[in-house]
Amino acid sequence: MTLAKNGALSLEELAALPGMPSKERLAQGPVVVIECAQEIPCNPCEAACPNGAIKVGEPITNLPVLAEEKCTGCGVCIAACPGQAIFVIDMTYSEEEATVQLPYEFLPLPAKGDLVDGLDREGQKICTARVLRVLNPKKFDRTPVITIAVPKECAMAVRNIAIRR
Amino acid sequence: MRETEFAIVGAGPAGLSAAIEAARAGVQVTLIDENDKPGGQLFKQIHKFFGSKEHYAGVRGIDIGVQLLHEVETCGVEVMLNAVVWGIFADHTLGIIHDHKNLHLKAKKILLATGASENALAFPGWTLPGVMGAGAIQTLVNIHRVLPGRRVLMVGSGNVGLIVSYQLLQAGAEVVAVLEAMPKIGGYGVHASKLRRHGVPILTSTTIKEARGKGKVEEAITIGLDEHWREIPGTEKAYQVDVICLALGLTPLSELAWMAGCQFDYIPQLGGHIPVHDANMETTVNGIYVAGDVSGIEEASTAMEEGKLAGIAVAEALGYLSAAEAACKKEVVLRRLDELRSGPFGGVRKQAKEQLHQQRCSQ
Amino acid sequence: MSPEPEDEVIICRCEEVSRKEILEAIAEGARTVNEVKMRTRAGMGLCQGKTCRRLVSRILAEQTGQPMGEIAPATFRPPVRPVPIGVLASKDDEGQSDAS
Amino acid sequence: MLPDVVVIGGGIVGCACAYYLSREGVRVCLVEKGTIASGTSRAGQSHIVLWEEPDINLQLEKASRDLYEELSEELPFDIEYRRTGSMAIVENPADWEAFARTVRSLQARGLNCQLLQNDDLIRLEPNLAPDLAGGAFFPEDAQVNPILTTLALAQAARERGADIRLFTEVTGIALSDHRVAAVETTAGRIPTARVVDAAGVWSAAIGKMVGVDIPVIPRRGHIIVTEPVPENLIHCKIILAAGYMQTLGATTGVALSANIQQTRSGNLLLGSSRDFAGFDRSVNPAVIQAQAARNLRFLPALADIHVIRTYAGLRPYSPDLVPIIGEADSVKGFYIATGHEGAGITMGPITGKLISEIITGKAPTVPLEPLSLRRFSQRQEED
Amino acid sequence: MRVEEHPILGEMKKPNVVEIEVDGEIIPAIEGEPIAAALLAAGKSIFRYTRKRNEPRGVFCAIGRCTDCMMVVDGIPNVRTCVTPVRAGMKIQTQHGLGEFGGPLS
Repeated sequence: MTLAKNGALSLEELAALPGMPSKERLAQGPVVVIECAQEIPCNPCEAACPNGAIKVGEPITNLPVLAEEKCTGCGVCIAACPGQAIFVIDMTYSEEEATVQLPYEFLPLPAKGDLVDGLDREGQKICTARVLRVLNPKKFDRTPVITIAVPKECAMAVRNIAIRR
Repeated sequence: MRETEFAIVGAGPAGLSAAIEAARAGVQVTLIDENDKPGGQLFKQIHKFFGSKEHYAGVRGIDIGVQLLHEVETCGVEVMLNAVVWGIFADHTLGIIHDHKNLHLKAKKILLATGASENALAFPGWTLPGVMGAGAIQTLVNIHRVLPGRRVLMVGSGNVGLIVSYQLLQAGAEVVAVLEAMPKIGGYGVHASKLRRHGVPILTSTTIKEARGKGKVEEAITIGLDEHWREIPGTEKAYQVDVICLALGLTPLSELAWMAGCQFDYIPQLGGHIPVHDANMETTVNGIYVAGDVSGIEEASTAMEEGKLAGIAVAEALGYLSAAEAACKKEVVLRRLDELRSGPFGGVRKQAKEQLHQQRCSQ
Repeated sequence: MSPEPEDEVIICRCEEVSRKEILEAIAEGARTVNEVKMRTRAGMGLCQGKTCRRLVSRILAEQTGQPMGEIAPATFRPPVRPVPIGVLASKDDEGQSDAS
Repeated sequence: MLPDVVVIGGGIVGCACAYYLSREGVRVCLVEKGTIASGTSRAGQSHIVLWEEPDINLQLEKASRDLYEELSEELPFDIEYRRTGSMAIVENPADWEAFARTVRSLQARGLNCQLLQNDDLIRLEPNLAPDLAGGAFFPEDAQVNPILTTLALAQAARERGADIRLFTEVTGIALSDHRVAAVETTAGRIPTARVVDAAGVWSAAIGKMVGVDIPVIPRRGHIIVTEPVPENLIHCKIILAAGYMQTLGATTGVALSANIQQTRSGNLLLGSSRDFAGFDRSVNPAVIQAQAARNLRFLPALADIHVIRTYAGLRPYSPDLVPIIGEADSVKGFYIATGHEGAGITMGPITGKLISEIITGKAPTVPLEPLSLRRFSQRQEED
Repeated sequence: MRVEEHPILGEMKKPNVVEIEVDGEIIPAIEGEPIAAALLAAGKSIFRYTRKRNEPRGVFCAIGRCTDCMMVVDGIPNVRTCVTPVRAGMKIQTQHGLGEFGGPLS
């Protein structure tokens, strides 16, 4: 499965992206994962980062490059990305769990403490996730950012949630 | 006969941008739109735009619309709404149906910013109620807030098909699949990924074969295609749906440009027959300009820049900007257009546009 | 509803012209969108060909081997939207009509 | 094989010539710079009416209408011919007496028609404006689809061996000793001894190529087409304001008249305007506005009906409103069939028949002298 | 079906609900919305039957271009319902073929 063929990035495609943090950086604490794989004219992520950790430069079709040492995992870039391609992963959250911050423009919004399904890049349920935080300030402009806790092995796979009815 | 300096047909992103640019320079502008609200397709675009800050990146289309309307109001543009331009006639005269009256407006310069219409695909059952254009769905759901069905099959995976599918999910519908006849997804990967994460299958090398139902769509039959776009017997699949949405690309809505006698060139990368125009957006008919989708199918962000170019060019032609002032303003816009037209998606359009400009210059 | 044979598919939704009728017009020698229109009425309905004109061009291209770019679209006539005669006949209060 | 005759023009007149000639076994080549019926023949209305003065026109119309009866049977596809009758209506009481006199004179010449007082008129057509002075009904008039007729004539000619060449423009005509020798076209030279100039509004330009002065100029006419409407809007499918006749003679400004026709597909064709604007075929919105208003005056029920297209066409105007049919005196083999103005559809078949009779040496159905080109030079001499 | 709540557009503003008559049945509609939107919201999908094949048609383009959604509105046939705003008390009929004129012609 590839992005062009069915809409989901394969692991190989992901590994090749300049917006992917290294294993080492992931092990150190919260950091962004930029799943932006095509040269489209777009750079709000660069402008959004307060630490200069994302660089697009000229031309603006360049893929965003992550300067992982500068990234604090603040997550401001998540809602700023029109493609909803940016996530923040914290592998150091606990012994068993990692956290994933993701954009979620749907109703109803989950509440802190809810148990939801963790979905992968193809919408398959792969784990149960616990909602830790729901951020929806005005500056996110109706792109709420949800933080969930998931089993560590799922952190690089969970990219969406489904509310349980 | 009424008169104005600059008549703009269509108050979408291109028309609004041109109006603002020209009016700020001092031009008397009349902006005409057939809808009861200006903004064109912007008010259906509830997603955040790409681009850079100068292109309103990260801002939702609806909010860009509000912003442009505000600017138009503050810079003294005359806006005629519910006004259908029914024809373009000799001496830059427009026939306009407005307020149940037929009036004639003569303008020194005219900008046609009439946008595009959706392409169709004829298959058995495509006339059944429930088969609709993607733009139709977007209008109904995002503007009128009515869902025409619960289960939708999307035909076409260009950006429109992908975005509308996502917006259908946001409005509470189920999208059973997105079909794409080509072996590759047509639109941006990020749009496709947003859908995939919600479990929507995107089926490449697959097309719609038939719509079935009694009185309205109840079932859609799809079929796989080989590398020569031939149907592969035995690959038919049935989906129970109540809406089949067609997102098969756009064609410039160029009737007025044809009527005005503009020369056209066939450029498939830009959506078909395109009025030949120069870097000022002026067509082969003196004083008639085009901008936005009518001058080649692109995006709202490029449409806004093209509108600005036309606005500047008209202000210059009417003597409101000196050549130097205009050149300076155009340079900024052209640089931004260049940015939008780079990369694997935009580069093709850049080449096509350059081909058109050269043609205009060689005449 | 049973499947329609492919050629019974409607091409012009307004005038209900089928693909078969368009193929017949081409077989009788029609080579332009205008000729197909004159023979079959495809594009002569209320929408004035807004939906079918491209489909007709495509069928012409596929049947005659002409490239799409060489198939001239049908002639475009005002009004671009249907207008009631009473409205078309009305005069602008502010401007003076200059007929006659 | 070389053609016996080259017909220039693929409108109704040219196609009728090709049809009647090929029916007589004459080898015809028809050249057309566009496609069949792409000029005047597609830009008019649908009537075949028999009340145009002077007398020679009435004769042509009568003969042509009879030919239509045959053509509707013998042509390869339906030309939507039907005998609908036509109606002339008079707006003002002041014009009634003069109109009644004209109708009585037509009756005296054997034309089947009847006068209608206001109440008769409204009984027949309840949707007409109630205040009209009256009118007349002509039961033998008919209607046809001009485009389909032209296409069918071309098709029938082709089936009888005619060679029809589209997108072929005539660039010159070669003479040899004051006789036609060949036709030069954008697609090559066609040697022939006979040419028929059926080029309508362009017939004068063709005449010029051989030094023949044909006094035909284009006269513009606008048409408004509505959406299809139910049959009960108007019962008689051709309703013309009696003022139509006066507009024919107008030489300045825009002459307007109401002319309402419903075609077989249900659409209304609303005429008519006449003005001289050279070869400009563009629509004048002010004329459309006035024309719509003029028709609305007679049929107020039109108000809510939608217009779906408008267009302007050029009609080949001859100064005395009589067509020019016959061989030129100064160039042997150069035949003229033009100048029908708004009666091309009505008179197309008889024109084709006459040309075929002239070329094959048969006795003409209608006397030819009043149709000759020579009548214009004679008139000048008389002046 | 109305989209009452929406993650981007928010909650629907309190609409001015009026009544319109559709084939004799009274349905609620929002003043100013296109007739077509009101009918779809009420679950009506067939707007007319065609003249030649008598086939059902509904909304296709929704922006006044294709003319598929035509109905008889207050006695006038061929009204594009997708661009004609609702007014209280409108009488709307499914159009059959060319439709019937409800005015002076009937």
